[in-house]
Amino acid sequence: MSNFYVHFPVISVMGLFLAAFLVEIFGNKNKHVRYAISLIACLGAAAMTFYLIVPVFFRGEVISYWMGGWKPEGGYAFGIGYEIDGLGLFFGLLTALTFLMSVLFSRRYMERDGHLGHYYTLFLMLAGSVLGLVFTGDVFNLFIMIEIMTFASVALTAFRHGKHPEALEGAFKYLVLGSIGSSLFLLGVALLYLTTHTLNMAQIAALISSKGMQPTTLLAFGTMLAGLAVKSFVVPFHTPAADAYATAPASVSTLFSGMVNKAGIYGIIRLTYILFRTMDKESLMLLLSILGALTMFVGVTMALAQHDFKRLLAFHSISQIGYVLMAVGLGTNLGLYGGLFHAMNHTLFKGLLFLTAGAVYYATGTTNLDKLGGLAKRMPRTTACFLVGAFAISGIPPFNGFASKWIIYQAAYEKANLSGNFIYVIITVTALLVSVMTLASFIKVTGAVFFGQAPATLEKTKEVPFGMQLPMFIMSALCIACGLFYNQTIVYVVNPAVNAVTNPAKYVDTMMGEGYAFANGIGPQPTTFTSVSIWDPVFWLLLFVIVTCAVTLVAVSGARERGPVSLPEKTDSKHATFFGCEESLHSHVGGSDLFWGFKKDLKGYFKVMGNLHSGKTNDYALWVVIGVTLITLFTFVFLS
Amino acid sequence: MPDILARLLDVLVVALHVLIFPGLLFAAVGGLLLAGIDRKVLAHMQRRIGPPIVQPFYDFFKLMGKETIIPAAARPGIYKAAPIIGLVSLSLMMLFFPIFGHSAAFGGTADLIVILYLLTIPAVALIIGGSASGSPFAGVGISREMVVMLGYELPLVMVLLAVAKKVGGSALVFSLQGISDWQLTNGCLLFQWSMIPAALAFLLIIPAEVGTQPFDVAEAETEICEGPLIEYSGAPLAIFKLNTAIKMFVMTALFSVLFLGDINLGQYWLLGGLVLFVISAVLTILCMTFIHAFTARLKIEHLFKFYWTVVAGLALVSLVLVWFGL
Amino acid sequence: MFPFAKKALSNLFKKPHTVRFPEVPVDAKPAYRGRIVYDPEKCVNCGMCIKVCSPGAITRTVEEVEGGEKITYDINLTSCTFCGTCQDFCGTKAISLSEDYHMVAEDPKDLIVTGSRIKQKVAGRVTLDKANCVYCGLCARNCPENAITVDRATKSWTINYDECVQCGQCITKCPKKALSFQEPKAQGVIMGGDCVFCTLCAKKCPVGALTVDRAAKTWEIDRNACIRCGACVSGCPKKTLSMGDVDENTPSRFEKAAAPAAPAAPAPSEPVKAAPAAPAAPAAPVKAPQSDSEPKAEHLPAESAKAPESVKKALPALLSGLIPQAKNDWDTGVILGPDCIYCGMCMRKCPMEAITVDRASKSWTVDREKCVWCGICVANCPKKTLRIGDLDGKTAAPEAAPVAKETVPAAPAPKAAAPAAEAAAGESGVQFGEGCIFCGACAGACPMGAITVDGDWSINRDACIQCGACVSTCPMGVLSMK
Amino acid sequence: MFKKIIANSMTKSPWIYHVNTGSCNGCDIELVACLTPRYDVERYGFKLAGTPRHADIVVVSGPITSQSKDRLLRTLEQVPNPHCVVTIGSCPQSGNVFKGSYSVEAPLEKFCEVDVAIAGCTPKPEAIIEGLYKAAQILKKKREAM
Amino acid sequence: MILINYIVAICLIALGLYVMCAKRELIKIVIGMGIMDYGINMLIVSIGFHENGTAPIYTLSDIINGNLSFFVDPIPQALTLTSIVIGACVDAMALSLVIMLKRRYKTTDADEIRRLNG
Repeated sequence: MSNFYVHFPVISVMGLFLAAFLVEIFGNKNKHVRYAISLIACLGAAAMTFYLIVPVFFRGEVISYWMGGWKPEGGYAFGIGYEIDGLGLFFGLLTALTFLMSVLFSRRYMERDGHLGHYYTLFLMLAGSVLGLVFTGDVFNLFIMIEIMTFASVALTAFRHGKHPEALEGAFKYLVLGSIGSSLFLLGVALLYLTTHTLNMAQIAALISSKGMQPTTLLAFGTMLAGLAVKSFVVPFHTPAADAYATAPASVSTLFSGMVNKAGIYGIIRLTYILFRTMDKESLMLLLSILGALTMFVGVTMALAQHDFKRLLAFHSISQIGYVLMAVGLGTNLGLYGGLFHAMNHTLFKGLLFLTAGAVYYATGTTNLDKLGGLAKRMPRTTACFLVGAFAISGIPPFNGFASKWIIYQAAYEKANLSGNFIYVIITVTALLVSVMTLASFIKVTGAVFFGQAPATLEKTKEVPFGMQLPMFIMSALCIACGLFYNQTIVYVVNPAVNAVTNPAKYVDTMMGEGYAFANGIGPQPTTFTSVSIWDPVFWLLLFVIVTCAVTLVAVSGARERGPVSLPEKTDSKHATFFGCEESLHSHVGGSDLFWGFKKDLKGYFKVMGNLHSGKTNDYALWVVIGVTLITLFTFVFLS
Repeated sequence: MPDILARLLDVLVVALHVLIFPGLLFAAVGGLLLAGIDRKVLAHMQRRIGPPIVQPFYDFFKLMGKETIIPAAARPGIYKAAPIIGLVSLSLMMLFFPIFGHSAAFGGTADLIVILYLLTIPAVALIIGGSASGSPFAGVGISREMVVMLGYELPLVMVLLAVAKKVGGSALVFSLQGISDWQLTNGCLLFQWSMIPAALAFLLIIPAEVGTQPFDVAEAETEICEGPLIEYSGAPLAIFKLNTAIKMFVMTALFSVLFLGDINLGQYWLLGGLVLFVISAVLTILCMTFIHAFTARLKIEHLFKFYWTVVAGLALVSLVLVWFGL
Repeated sequence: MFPFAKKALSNLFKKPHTVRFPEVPVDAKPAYRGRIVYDPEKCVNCGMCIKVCSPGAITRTVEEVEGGEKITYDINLTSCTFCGTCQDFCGTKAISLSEDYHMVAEDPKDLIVTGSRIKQKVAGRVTLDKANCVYCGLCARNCPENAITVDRATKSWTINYDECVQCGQCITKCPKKALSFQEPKAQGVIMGGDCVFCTLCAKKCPVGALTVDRAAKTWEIDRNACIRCGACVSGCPKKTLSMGDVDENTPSRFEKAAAPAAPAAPAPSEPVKAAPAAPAAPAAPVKAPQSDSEPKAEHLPAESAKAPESVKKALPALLSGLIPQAKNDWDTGVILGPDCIYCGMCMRKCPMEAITVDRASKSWTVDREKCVWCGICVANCPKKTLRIGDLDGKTAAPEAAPVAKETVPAAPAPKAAAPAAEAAAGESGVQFGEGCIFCGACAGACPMGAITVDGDWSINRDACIQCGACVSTCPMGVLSMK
Repeated sequence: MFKKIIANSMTKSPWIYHVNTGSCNGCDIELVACLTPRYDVERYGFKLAGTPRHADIVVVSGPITSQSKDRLLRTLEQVPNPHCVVTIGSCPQSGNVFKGSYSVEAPLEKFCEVDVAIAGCTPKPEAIIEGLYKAAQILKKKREAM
Repeated sequence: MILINYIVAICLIALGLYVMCAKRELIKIVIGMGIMDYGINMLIVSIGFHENGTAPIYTLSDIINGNLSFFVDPIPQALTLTSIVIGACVDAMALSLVIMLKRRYKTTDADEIRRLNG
């Protein structure tokens, strides 16, 4: 059996769902049983997904799988098909990595909660649904996976409602807005079915290509795009994300930012590049880029105003999704490279950051920036991991965030140059500025949580157990590795995905038979990754050389001649912090007090944004309705 | 075997670049001298004699000889590593500058953006080191440093984009070598009238980047006891001071490369280039000193407003002009 | 902003303002108050500088060396305010402030300006020759210690030797050369002449230097044994002993040969006339010197010590006529009035145990031999019936007893009525009112021990003699007599 | 070589940290006067530092009031070695006119070693410059002894 | 007939959205979600509808005889069924959340359930 791996996608998805039920049945009593089931399911699914790298990435195959062997008959696909191309597997890998890390983290992180059987059930359902979402080749199946995903996400968000009643609120908002999004997607599916009479994505792509865009198709595109935008929390729809991410357990927040977010992005890419192939339209590029730029700006400025660790991270998630959307929306190869690479990096560093937030919560019981401080001495490993994540998300070389952001800037400016549209220049400037603001915001977290003086309540804080450190270490290592060897990462991981996106013909042909795509007017347009690189790894090697040399220089000059180093043996006034007043009057500069001048100058803006994020479900629903209407109208007016 | 030898030679040459010529040593000496010139000229503008030009060297060596006290609230590792991270990124930055006809040690297609990011690292190092020391003054200092960074980053990005557009035309040039080459044939960018606002904006950015007078809110020693540096002493402090000096050098070098360009000097490239570079660097630093001499420290909110209105406005004017082909 | 910019640019081409100080020495401006210079040779050790120095930067140490005292002045520049007051006040210009401002030292001891000289010992104390004094007051004005007080109006000159530093300024400044150093006189007890030979002084003397013979009416002091403690002076009931300067002329023996009553009259009045410096006198008498010259400004004790000698000769004849001779030798004594209740308080208080009171027989007797008419019994008599007066033959002795006895029957009468009164409207005698704090003072005062205070106040009416001692003792005024 | 350079640099760039322990501000003004263009101690590398951690010379003025004593001692401990303590004016040496007050703790020698004492009330800027210069030489000696 | 179906479906969707935006009562918001779902379900069913179509059920003889009449598209019906089930699940979930919210917040007024804001 040479191609036994064609069953892997289905097995991994079904295995996760099956494990979900098994946990519910057998795992409610014994914690070892339920964790074993969960871990085995996750490991198995992840292993199978990772195995697919070999055929899909290395050999360039597209795997198709028909449920029950219902192959297309007479050019019409009746059955439900699974199809894994480079794009699907790319997001599948991110998903697998995320839930693997999260399940490792959950073991110790969730140990203090009750009802863990339900937790792992929902967890596995969420993992399975996202994996199914990216592997499926059927548009209605996609909808169902979205619904399961929403369902599981909402339940997981509200999981800690006992300790945090706000979790219920966040879950409810998420549910209401999410259901609007999925309903819209369903509406789009229905309309699509009306014109094409099929649900298979490959066939839909081919038929739309051959029939051209009709008004119904356009409407379907608009609603589906809006629905997926709601799912990926693009700006007018971002409000539930902040609430849900902030209130869910950190392991679940990791899942949200690592795969639930990405599922929406995956949907948008699939929709625009393959299903409708509308990315050649300048207006759509503008729409997506502007949406992306808006998302990243609003996200980062809102993050600056936050004083809860996880809520701040949630807004950063939104902001980084803006980067991805903006880059993907540029419609250029470089943009795709940047966007997909950044999506991957975002999964890594934002997952890492949420894990550190979880570790901080585990150790201290709070995520309020004003109550935290001075954890660096007490949780050194968590601090190190957090710093890696913070530097990565801020785009500091040599971490991975820098590489992807740099490609995005280049893509944006190149796009501006090519199109001659000044809006892209503004977008580029925004992107660069947002990067600095991200840095600023993480400096705030660094200063407020890990450095500074520890409040008296946190004196006895201890480092989290190794079971929680391990996923953080893995994520940190990946962050650094992807930054140092970003060239290889792009070539071996991102490039196949980009090739898949830009080569829909292969996707269609694999599913519907050779020549089907060409017959319907989808030509092959494969691309390769070219001329992006400026640095090769030798350069980074050099950096290490310099670091070593600099350190050596300092050490050599200091061996005898340099002044002595006085380490604090114990607390005495020589090593005490210098301040001009009494100890009782001394205060730690809290998270809310940072960026005072910035906030003062932009207080009008922050006031408006604060009022817009009112927390009322009705307001948020209104935002969604307005956003959806605008997107639909825009597509209808400008794409026809 | 010869392959390995050649590789080894490459590494040696690179190490030479990194440590001696455009890298660490050159930048350190140049930066400290520039800082000395700055202090001397400033003193004369205030009608006093001022320190000797080599004063920053004395300061550096003295600090190296002092005891290093690591405060109890700090993590020794981060506390000691922070200045070195800044130093490394700064000396790395020097490798990108094509200095007096000597082509850049590392050229690339988009090194401007790399420089943009590398420029933030010393500030980040300062912030990390400062917040590691756990002082409330440092907390205020890093908050201000961050706002200053937010302030100047927007105009800086716009200036760089304008330069790239001006030089590249339809094909963007984000490489310093390319900008330098363009100026060889087309004359200095400073004399392109559409670039004058950008040059002005850049000149106003330098003091904030280096942290001198009207924009030294982050390290206001009379107000918040040197902000992030408050707990630093001895060798780490010396390296931070060195970082400031090198940053001065890097910023002036960047200005010279971006706006003052290069002149084809034929066979006298080495000497003539050196003279040109020194003249342009000193001129740039004089502008900075001049601003320093007659201004008082701004408040942080005024500073931010200034950068996002006046300086960003200047840069935007230039960007728009360039965009419309002027 | 632009004017500043212009200034900055133009400054660049101007010469710096800077004073190149360490290379080019800079002198202080004239009249700069810098390092203090002290010339010990000019110094007269008057201490004026120490007195005027507000931060107390100047200290003086005096060492005994051969041939005099080594006087060292330390002017601590690290404590100095450089106000220059010492310079201004120094009469001899021994201290002056230079224009040297280089007062920098690694060791703060380098910043102490020191100077010393050896001063020859001066014998004696400043003494005034009153004959020459014109009371100009120059000495007082020049005294660094303000030890001299001169009042021109009353022509008084006093000196406080505690303050005097023997600087000699007054002597050099005196225009009439009336001042000089003189050896002081020794101190001792001086008898005033009002002695009644009660022997209290002898009893009080801790060293037994006094001898009093009541019989022979002699008082004698052993000056060698006397330690000048003053116990006798404070114990003298007649306040006739005092401390003062003594020399070999001062008598150490006193006899009753002189009329004892005589000094009483002239002694207080004479100094007032002779020495108008009365206001200064109370403070001065103990140590005031006795000058050899005429003590025009002398003090009361000195005068009174002198007085007996003159009176001794002049007054006996006069007085012998005035005082009738009693059958014993005594012409003065305690006289009992009619109100005696024989409480015995006088007996208990009498220092000489001269009085005997017998309640049972209602007799009051005084031994005139023992009585010194000190008056203590008079002061303590609750009925105020005793007095001190001249004795004539009748009042001389226990003859008073019958009078007292006569009064006795008066007492039983109310005493007999007491039970009835107690039953009806409260007993007569001591009445207990509101406000008692039960301090127990009345119990202590009662000569009969009739009152008991023990959380409650009770009186034994049978024992009470209604003397009223408790009433006068009561601090709260709650007791009354009825 | 480094050792020599560092030791020489000690005299060339002493940074001053100024502590006012209840001074009348006379000495403080004169110290600031040293930094003005007229005296310009920056010629010799003197510079006012903002925190004791950067300081080489701690300049104390004022009579060490009991309120400021603990703060002064804490500050002095935080100065990295080698460092010098210089007193300006009479107050920290003796308490001057405040001597004997219930709230004055002078002299400073009770609490720490004083390297250079500058007398005067207040000293002339020239005297302060002399004193600081002397302190810089002591700094070098201390560094060589390290 | 079909047109009316579409109009009603669109009206239901619009009504559902309106209820979600305008009504502050949480239960009503959940009802709005339901109404929107029903509108979409109606649309899907209408898509598959053909006038005079029969049910897509054939016996073997029908196929052999070629007696294949015009039938209604069965797939939208299957979709509708699935969608209804999912909608019911979501509504149940939402209602359970409302119950918990009522228990913890003591209100079901959306204006007062806004602890997460800004």
